[in-house]
Amino acid sequence: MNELVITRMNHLIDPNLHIWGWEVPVYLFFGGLVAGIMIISGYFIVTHKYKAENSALTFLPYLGIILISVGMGSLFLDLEHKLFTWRMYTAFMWKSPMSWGAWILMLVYPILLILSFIKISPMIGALIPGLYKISERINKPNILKALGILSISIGALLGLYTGVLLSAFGARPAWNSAMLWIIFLTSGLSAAAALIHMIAKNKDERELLAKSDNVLLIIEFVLILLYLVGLLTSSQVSNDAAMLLINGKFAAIFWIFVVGIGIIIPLIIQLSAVTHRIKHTSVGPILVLFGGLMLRFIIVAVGQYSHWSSAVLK
Amino acid sequence: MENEIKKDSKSPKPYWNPYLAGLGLGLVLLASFVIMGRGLGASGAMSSAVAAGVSVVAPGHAMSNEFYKEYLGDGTKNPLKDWLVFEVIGVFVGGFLSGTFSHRIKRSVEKGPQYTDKKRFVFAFVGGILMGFGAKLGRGCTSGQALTGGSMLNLGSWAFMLCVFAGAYAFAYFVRRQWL
Amino acid sequence: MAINLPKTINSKLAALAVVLGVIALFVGNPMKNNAKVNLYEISQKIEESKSKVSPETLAEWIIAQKADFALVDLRDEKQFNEYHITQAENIQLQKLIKSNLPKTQKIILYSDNDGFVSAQAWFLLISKNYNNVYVLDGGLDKWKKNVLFPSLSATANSEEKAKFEKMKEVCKFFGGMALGVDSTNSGASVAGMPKLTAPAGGGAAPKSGKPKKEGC
Amino acid sequence: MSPFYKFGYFGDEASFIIAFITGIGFGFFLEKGGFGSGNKLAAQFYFKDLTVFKVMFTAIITAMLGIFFLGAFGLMDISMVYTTDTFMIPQIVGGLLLGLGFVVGGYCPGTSIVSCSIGRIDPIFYVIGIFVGIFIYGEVYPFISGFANSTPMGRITIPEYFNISYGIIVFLVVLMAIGGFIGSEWVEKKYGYKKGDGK
Repeated sequence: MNELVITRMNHLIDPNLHIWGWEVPVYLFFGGLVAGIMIISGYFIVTHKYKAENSALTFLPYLGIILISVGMGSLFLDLEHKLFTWRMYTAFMWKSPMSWGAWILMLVYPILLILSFIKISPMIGALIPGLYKISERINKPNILKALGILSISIGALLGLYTGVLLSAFGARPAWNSAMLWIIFLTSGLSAAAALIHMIAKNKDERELLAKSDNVLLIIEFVLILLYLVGLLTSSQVSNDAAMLLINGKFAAIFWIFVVGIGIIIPLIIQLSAVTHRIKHTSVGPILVLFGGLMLRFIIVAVGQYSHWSSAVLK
Repeated sequence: MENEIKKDSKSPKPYWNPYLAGLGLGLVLLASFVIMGRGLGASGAMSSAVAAGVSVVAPGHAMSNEFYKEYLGDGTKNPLKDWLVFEVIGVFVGGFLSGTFSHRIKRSVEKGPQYTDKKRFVFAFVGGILMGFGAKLGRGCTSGQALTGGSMLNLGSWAFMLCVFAGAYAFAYFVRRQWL
Repeated sequence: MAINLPKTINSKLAALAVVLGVIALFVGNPMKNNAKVNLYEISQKIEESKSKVSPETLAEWIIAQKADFALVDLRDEKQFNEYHITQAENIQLQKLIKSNLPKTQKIILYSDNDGFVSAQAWFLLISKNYNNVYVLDGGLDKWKKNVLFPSLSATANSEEKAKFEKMKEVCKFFGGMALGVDSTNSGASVAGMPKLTAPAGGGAAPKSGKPKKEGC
Repeated sequence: MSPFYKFGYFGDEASFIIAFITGIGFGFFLEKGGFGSGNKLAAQFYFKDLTVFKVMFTAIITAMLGIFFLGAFGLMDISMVYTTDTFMIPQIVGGLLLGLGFVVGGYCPGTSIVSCSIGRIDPIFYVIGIFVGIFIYGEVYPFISGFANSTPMGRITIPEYFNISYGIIVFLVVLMAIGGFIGSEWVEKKYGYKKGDGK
């Protein structure tokens, strides 16, 4: 990170503060979403819920592979030196979250692939009969348990890392908060829960995830408040960064699209849905997903707008 | 028990007593006056959207037109970052929430029984054009002029409101087949 | 129940509205004399000098019986009773913001001279959202010099002469008197103001109190 | 002292958040009142269902009494509340056009948004129509700006114009509205949908 800070973040050298466009937030969103999917799938395995008809283990691993690929693709678009991506893998620097990320992502693909073998959907099974054999081998209690725990932990790492990646930028006061990684993790989880809530056919699964999504949304909301409070009680530059979200350039979009449309309104809708006052619809989950995406966009934008020297902003 | 609720939830709940709905609406309007010092609106947001659209396609043309310029300002601010635009987003959300809890969310077309959907769409489109043009000439729509200006006892708003009702009643006969 | 309940609510609401309406009847005017000033707009108006009316123009308007403006004399009562321009009403500066001058009309302000007082009054009215407020250019002094007692300088060209001839008629209307050539200092050469008499030709009578309303 | 925004209690960004919340309230009550239904709105003009009139005038007198008394108690500076300037003739013409558009299209701009939000399809065409209408207006504005800005009267209210006390006008409007409500109940009983009409 140091080299980035010194060479790029110096406003005298690079006065353009907006370096990251849409690519990075999209990557962060899909990364978080897949992390959430992995954690939930792992939870389904560990608690033996996978035995019942569900989508968490039949459909989602495939979707996860697609989503993480989309995320990686957009990240790839953002890379300055696309041809040298492989160099990330030649060295492991334990201090660099980016190096972590590269290795975590290396583990995500195989795990998702193995998860998809636990339950073979008939359609794919008909195409590749050999898969049933693999499925049989995996479907042993010990292996499954290990797999579930592995999935949860790698998922959690993936979710954390997106936040840690941003927090490591000391020069960006809005990102330089220990709350960021847990916000991103919770947001990823709630987005994944919403996604399953939306597509699940099994009623119990849907209800369970709608309920957990509600809890996650509440936690996310509290975490966001804590994040802002944390920034406010910190140094002056962090204070300025928080004010960007509270009353500054990004306040309206943040409170309306992230908190309002992305958290509170879907929460209201889903709370009414789980208490059977209204039917389950896809509106709540879609709003949650939208809010998650907006959260990344705004955090990335705010971070790049905020600066270690408040004088630069003015 | 659950089945019973679900059965009920399929049929839309009745609309509120109009006077209570009006009271609620009036209180929202009053809150807007107290907090913001301005009333509600809708067509202004649409004008901002049109102005923004025109300025994206033809920036020079938009800035040379007095009407668009009013919404674009000096070009330093995004015209969509406007009070009414956010308010209209809220209207959409509020309508949706109310519709959700009253079980009225349904894909449908509003028209009289003897009318085809296609004809209805054409009429809706034409009506929209008239409405858009009239709203700009009258400096506001039913929410901006009649409701807001009406409660402020604004002279022009009352003249406008009377003309809206006059116009609608006068022409209602000619489009009766659309509705009845 | 679903039918009965709303009905009682309706009549209660109606009763409440009527009660509040009746109270409103006695409260009268809730407007307070606070104002928000759009400095930019005002500076623009000043820059465009859209805020002055020359005495000649005003004279023409009065003669033509244009009633679309209110003329306000800002001097004190004594001075007003001595002389004031026809149609003018007397509102002193401190009473100005409480007066109910119509916002639909042009308002023309004047006091003794170009005037500090007129400028102050102009600003007060503009701040109260009056849009068409004007100050009589040069105040009553210039009115006196140009309208009541017009004079012609010795070196005047034909155009100025023609103008003078016209002003002669105008000043008669207001009971003034055209001075001959060579009168260089009009204000000093004339002893006093014309007496307050109804202008010749049945011009508009001096108005009092309430401003005129435009027809509905 | 209100209006809060005009006294600088909060900034522009916060005002947008308030706009959003206000909008939610607006949309919510519009929908609750039945303004999301084109049939119900149009029924107004055939004396079948006078909900539009009732809701609108209840809202108007509520807000009107509200600001009147807030102003009277010195809690609010009414002159700081924004209202549009009056341009009499263009507004009359605009009102007539808008009335025509209302009965042809079935909505007004605000209600069309509400109607869209509960899944109706016709208001989508209507909203597109509004955009087109505004676009046409914008394009022809240079040619009609003379007319559009004719008969300017500035910011003027009914009490100011007729030079009658504000309170009297408030009282008269309340009386008129209550009279209108009683009248509309009667009209509905006579011409309105009977029970079992399916409306």
